[in-house]
Amino acid sequence: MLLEMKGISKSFFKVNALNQVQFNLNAGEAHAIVGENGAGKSTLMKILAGIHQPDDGEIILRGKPVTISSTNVSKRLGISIIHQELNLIPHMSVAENIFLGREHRKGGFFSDFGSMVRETKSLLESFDLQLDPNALISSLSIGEQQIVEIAKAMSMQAEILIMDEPTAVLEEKEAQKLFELIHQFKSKGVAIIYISHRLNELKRFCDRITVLRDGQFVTTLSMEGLTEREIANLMVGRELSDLYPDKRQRFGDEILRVERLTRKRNFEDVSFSVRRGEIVGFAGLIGAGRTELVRTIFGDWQPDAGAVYWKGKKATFRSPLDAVQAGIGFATEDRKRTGLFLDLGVTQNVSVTCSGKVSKWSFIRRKLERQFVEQKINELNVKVHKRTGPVKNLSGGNQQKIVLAKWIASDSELFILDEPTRGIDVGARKEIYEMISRFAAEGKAVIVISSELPELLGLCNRILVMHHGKIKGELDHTVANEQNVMALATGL
Amino acid sequence: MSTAATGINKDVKQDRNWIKYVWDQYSVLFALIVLVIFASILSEHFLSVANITNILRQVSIVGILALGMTFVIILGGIDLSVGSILALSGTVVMAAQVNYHSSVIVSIMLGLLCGVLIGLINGLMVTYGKITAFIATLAMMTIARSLALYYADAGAISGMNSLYAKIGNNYVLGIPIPVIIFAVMVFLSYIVLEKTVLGRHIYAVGGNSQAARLSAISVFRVTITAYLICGFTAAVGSIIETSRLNSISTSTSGNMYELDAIASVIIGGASLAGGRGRILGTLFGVLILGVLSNIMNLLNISPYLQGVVKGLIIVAAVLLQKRD
Amino acid sequence: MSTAATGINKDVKQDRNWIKYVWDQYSVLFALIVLVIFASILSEHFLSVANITNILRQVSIVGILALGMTFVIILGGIDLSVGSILALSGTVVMAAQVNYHSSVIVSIMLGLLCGVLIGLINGLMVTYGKITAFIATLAMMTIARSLALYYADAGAISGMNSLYAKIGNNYVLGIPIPVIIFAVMVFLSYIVLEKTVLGRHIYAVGGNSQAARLSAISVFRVTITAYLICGFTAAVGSIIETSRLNSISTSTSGNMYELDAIASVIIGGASLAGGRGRILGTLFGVLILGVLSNIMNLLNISPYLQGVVKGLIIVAAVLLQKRD
Amino acid sequence: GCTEETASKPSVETKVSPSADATSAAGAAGEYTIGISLPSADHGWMGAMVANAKAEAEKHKNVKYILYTAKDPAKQTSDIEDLITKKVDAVVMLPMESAALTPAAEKISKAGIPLVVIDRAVNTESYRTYVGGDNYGIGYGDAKYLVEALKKKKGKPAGKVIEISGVPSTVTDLRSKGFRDYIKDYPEIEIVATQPGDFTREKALKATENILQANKQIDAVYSQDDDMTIGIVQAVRDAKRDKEMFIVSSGGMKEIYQMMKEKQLPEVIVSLTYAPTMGGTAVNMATKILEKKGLEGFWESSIPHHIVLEATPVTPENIDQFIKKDSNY
Ligand SMILES: Nc1ncnc2c1ncn2[C@@H]1O[C@H](COP(=O)(O)OP(=O)(O)OP(=O)(O)O)[C@@H](O)[C@H]1O
Ligand SMILES: Nc1ncnc2c1ncn2[C@@H]1O[C@H](COP(=O)(O)OP(=O)(O)OP(=O)(O)O)[C@@H](O)[C@H]1O
Ligand SMILES: [Mg+2]
Ligand SMILES: [Mg+2]
Repeated sequence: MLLEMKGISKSFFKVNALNQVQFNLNAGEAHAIVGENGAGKSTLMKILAGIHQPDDGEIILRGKPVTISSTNVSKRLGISIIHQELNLIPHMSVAENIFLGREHRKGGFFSDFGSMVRETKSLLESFDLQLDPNALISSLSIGEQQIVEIAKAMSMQAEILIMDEPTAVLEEKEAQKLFELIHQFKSKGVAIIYISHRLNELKRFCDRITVLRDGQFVTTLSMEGLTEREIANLMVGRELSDLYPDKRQRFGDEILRVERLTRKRNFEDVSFSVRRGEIVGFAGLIGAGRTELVRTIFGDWQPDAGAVYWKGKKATFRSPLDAVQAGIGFATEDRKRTGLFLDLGVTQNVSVTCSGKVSKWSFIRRKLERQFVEQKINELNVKVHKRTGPVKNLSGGNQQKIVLAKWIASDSELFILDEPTRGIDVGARKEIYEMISRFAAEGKAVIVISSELPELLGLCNRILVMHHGKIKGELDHTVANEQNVMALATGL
Repeated sequence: MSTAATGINKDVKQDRNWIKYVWDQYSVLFALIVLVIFASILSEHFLSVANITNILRQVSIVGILALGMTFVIILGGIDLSVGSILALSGTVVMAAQVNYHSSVIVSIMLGLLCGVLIGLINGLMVTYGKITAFIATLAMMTIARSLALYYADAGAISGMNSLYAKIGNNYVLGIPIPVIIFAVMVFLSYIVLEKTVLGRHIYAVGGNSQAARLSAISVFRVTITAYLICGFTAAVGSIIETSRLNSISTSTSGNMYELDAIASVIIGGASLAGGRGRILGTLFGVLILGVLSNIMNLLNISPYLQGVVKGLIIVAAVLLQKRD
Repeated sequence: MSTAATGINKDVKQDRNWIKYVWDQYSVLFALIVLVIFASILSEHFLSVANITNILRQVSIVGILALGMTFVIILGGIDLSVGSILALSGTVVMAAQVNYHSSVIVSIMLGLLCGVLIGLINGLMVTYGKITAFIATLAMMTIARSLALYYADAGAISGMNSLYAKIGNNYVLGIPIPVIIFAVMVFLSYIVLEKTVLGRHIYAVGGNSQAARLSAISVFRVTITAYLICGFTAAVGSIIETSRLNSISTSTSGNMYELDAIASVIIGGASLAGGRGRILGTLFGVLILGVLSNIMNLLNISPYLQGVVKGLIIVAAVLLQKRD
Repeated sequence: GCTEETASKPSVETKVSPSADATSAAGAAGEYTIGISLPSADHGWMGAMVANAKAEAEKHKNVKYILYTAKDPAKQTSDIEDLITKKVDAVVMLPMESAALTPAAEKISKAGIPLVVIDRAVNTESYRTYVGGDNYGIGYGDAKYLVEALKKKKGKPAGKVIEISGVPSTVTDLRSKGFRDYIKDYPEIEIVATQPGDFTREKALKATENILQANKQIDAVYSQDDDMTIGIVQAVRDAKRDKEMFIVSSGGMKEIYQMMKEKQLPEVIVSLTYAPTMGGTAVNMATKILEKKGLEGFWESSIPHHIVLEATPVTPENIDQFIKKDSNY
């Protein structure tokens, strides 16, 4: 056994990210780790990478207990990691990024660009990729950047290679290439830890699978004979179907129609419509252009061509302000970056979209505001003790609910929800689904973008599938299933 | 099990937050109180009505500038041009009175207009021109000062209007008029920042301008308004400065005021990253610097060493707030 | 089909990048050339060897400061204290010579040491104390200046050592020594920033400090080193400043140099957000400001209006770079 | 420091102020606190002024002093207020700017504190005593020497002159005015450029460097201050034009005296000066006012309202009188 982690616990400010987790790894094997968002997969890997220190437990590498006190130690022990988030320096070249922190040197101080560029070139060639080693990272697409990350990790000649969702932003073709490489590495005796939410990938090269749930170790199984559905059930800990409320079948008038909307380099020729009471899902791989599409509809960006019709009339939203005044609400995919005011209190976060309602002559009426916000967060069952404390102290699920509460408070008639359940635990997820369903019942319309297919399948009346900026197909919930959605999403 | 855990978490957090809250809100006030106690012990002159009046009058100009600066800093910006705005607005006021024989009211209006205009240009450079606030207002600092210098040949313009001089030098109910103006400005700023929708939006833009935009806030308008307010307060400061001295000296008036104003705001608990800060914090910050400078004078500390003390106090104040 | 689309995109990007690259790299140089052409047309005196020598000598001090500033700004920081470091280092050098009869070499060493030490303290405040660079170096600006003033009673210290005065005033091969020192410093800075691992790490930390940390770069050490370099260059600047007039005036030497240095770096294409900037850009930025000031003097433009032109040029230069 | 008026003989206008007797009720030979408010030293002359004032105050056993320096007029006004708060017995003030400090001067006299104003005037008569130099006389005298030297050099009073002026203030204005008033009778003397050197060496150096580029023939330089003259000399030497022009200067600084003595080039033919020792003089006057003493040689038993120090020409001929080893300026 190459690596053994025993009884690993880790908490962040009393949030139990990991609780007595065990994990082991053999040389030359590919070992998958699965679990829902927030299950603790990345945290476990960060402990291996020396970024976090475990509160409890031991790590045994090649039979000897080790303490991985820093990223440097981790590297020296032959562990290399591809992080879930990109960690590149935008204004530096590919070669420099790959060798960041372990530059080839001349005379002790000087950076040996020549040899780094040469090595990068051969490294990239093994990927069959015509990437210029001198290109700046900022000029690359997200997928290309991810390849740089992969190349960087692979160039470290590690014995243990950790990949935290490496394919999340990759094209199918690039992903295939990655799998080939993984096979090669395996045959050289390199052990691979592979984290992915795309369960279908796992069967292709993983030997064993470890399931985490809510920071707890669930089981480690051999991959053989395991179906995707079984894995999913293990992850969630129950049958998936009971998560979702019943779907309505009767809809009202059309509320939004998009015709041939185009924004160069993001999406083109997108047409669809949404009716009152309807929940429309958008599926697609990351980078398919869904976020760009809805941001354009919302007036945050301007389209190059095409038109948006709101309640039957052509609408030009010059800014989100116009869209909100018309009655559209948009909960963004990244609540920390674009959804919340982390330092401000709950009240301020919720009332930001409806200051007109709680103010008189531009003066905030505190009492009215408090009552109003109180009512909204009670509707959503948000658990907060203190309205004025900064929302950054709330748990992720409650933060997400605050984002939604903000839009409920604005009396929107159409909700655009981009990844509404990202990073949210199963319980909170169910509440959000119920809320979405309630909106629909009230005659409002909902557009849901999600990377989790089961969620779309369980929730939506209709699923539109995007691939490379185009709508590849539309599936009613009665016919949609993982296979046909996935087929459209990958452009097959 | 998990929900139970969350419950406990919340309580613990609650406790910590409470302490943190008190500390956050009052650490500056606390520092001020400590300073005042020390000062009273160290110098018998300190706690006299005359001296306190002095301190208040002395801080009123930079204090008013710091109020406007609070808006801009909460917004996530900075305004290096306030000292120069003060000089240029002051030049406008005095020139109107002396060279164009305007009435006091008209000249004041012109001065305020000048400040607001420069604030507007600052705001436009930052929003429309997408120039970093530091650079945009640095350029404006050079330009505004230069215009004032050019107009007056780098000299002073002295007024003759004794009515105007009263603003800076007279008392109402025993309180110097500059102090009254400062108090009114503190009150107004407090109301605008804490009680109005605009104030909310300034916090929102400073906290997360992306989110603000997507929450239907016109980041453009809010930003411009904040710089405008800052220009306005600088102009109000110039009214006090010029009426107090009944003259404006284009080469020295307002020099380095921007740094004192920024320091006050930061000592008061705001963060240059934006989204955080309070008017009362700024008021305490202003008073801390004012008391500090006064007590160093009273104790006869070498004026050349006073900078060392001031620098150390700024560092100490910021370090105190860092604990979060 | 999909790959084709990406392919097209890439070509477009490639093209755009190429133009962008040329523009990015040369827009400042281009601006400088235009300025020089205009200057030569406007004044017959401009393109003389003597005048060019003049300009180079005049910019050498702020130029050297700007080099250090480039390191700090690329790192994502700022250093407002360089002007004061110059004054304090200069005081140390002159005091060592005049009051302690040190040799030229020893006094220079002491001056450089002083600069490096202050740089170190700046770095420690920013890293260890987690104080925003703006505030930390603002405090240091006050403190260092104050110490110099205190030591010399705000006056000047004048040296008697004619050997020392040679550094600032003599020529080697017809080139003034300050210009040679500046050139050497440009070369060294270029090498350090572009060719060494340390330089690349400064870019990395400025570009994405999180990513830098995950790549096992010691953000702490890199940050400290950058501030240290900046302190060092300020001290080198002080050597030239003091040797040129064989004196240091503690109250005026170095005043506002920080703003000129920052402006040069920004005009040279660096971004205050960090991660971007080049030594050659800074050099061109320095020269633009130098040529500008020279030609305005040659044309006898009112010195009081020169600030307006300078401010406008800064804005224009930054606007030019904004297209990306 | 030297505090007696050896370097400059006082030319005295006697004008007893109406407020003179009302003040200083403290009685003779008691303990006194004198508040001194000066601009922060922005050049050597001011630095010497500060030092001289301090030194003089320290000489008097019964006098304590409080010294404030200010960067801008508002700060100086605040300083004055702090001094009034501290109930000092007398104030010695060098106003940064005449107009701006006038209200402050009035406040002092309203508080019943005798005020001695140094160097720059205030626009009110409600001070106790003014001690200043003859700035107009400096400009006038410099012009006189300039004309004579041009006559000697070129045979007639003609030539191109540049002027490096100080920080805009009454001092600068008076020096410029005196200079121009004298040379306006000589139409062939032309001022080809004038630039502010702000009383600092660095600024003067830079300004001169640029002027030298733009003007191929310069016969003389009028420098309003010796500190700036050091920068000017440097620039002229750099341009290798040190035989081409001479300098008439003002201020009286030992480095310039040294140059004169050694007859270095470019030639500084004169420095008209009233010494910064007036800081000491002013403190001494304040003390005498408090002690109710008069000036020796005066029949009147109180200090005059207005004392203007003559501008003394220091030239290579009389230089030995002025060079003093222990002088700090
Ligand atoms: N630095 C941190 N500070 C506070 N909490 C953290 C931190 N890092 C992780 N957590 C919390 O720890 C838990 C586990 O997070 P982790 O990133 O390991 O999940 P994951 O299984 O990788 O999820 P995903 O599939 O979304 O990547 C989450 O509740 C998360 O909010
Ligand atoms: N030009 C870009 N620069 C940086 N990041 C980008 C860029 N374009 C897209 N991204 C990022 O790539 C990711 C996917 O892009 P996009 O939003 O277009 O896909 P999507 O179909 O909405 O996918 P999802 O919503 O599932 O992430 C997002 O996190 C987005 O922020
Ligand atoms: Mg993860
Ligand atoms: Mg998206």
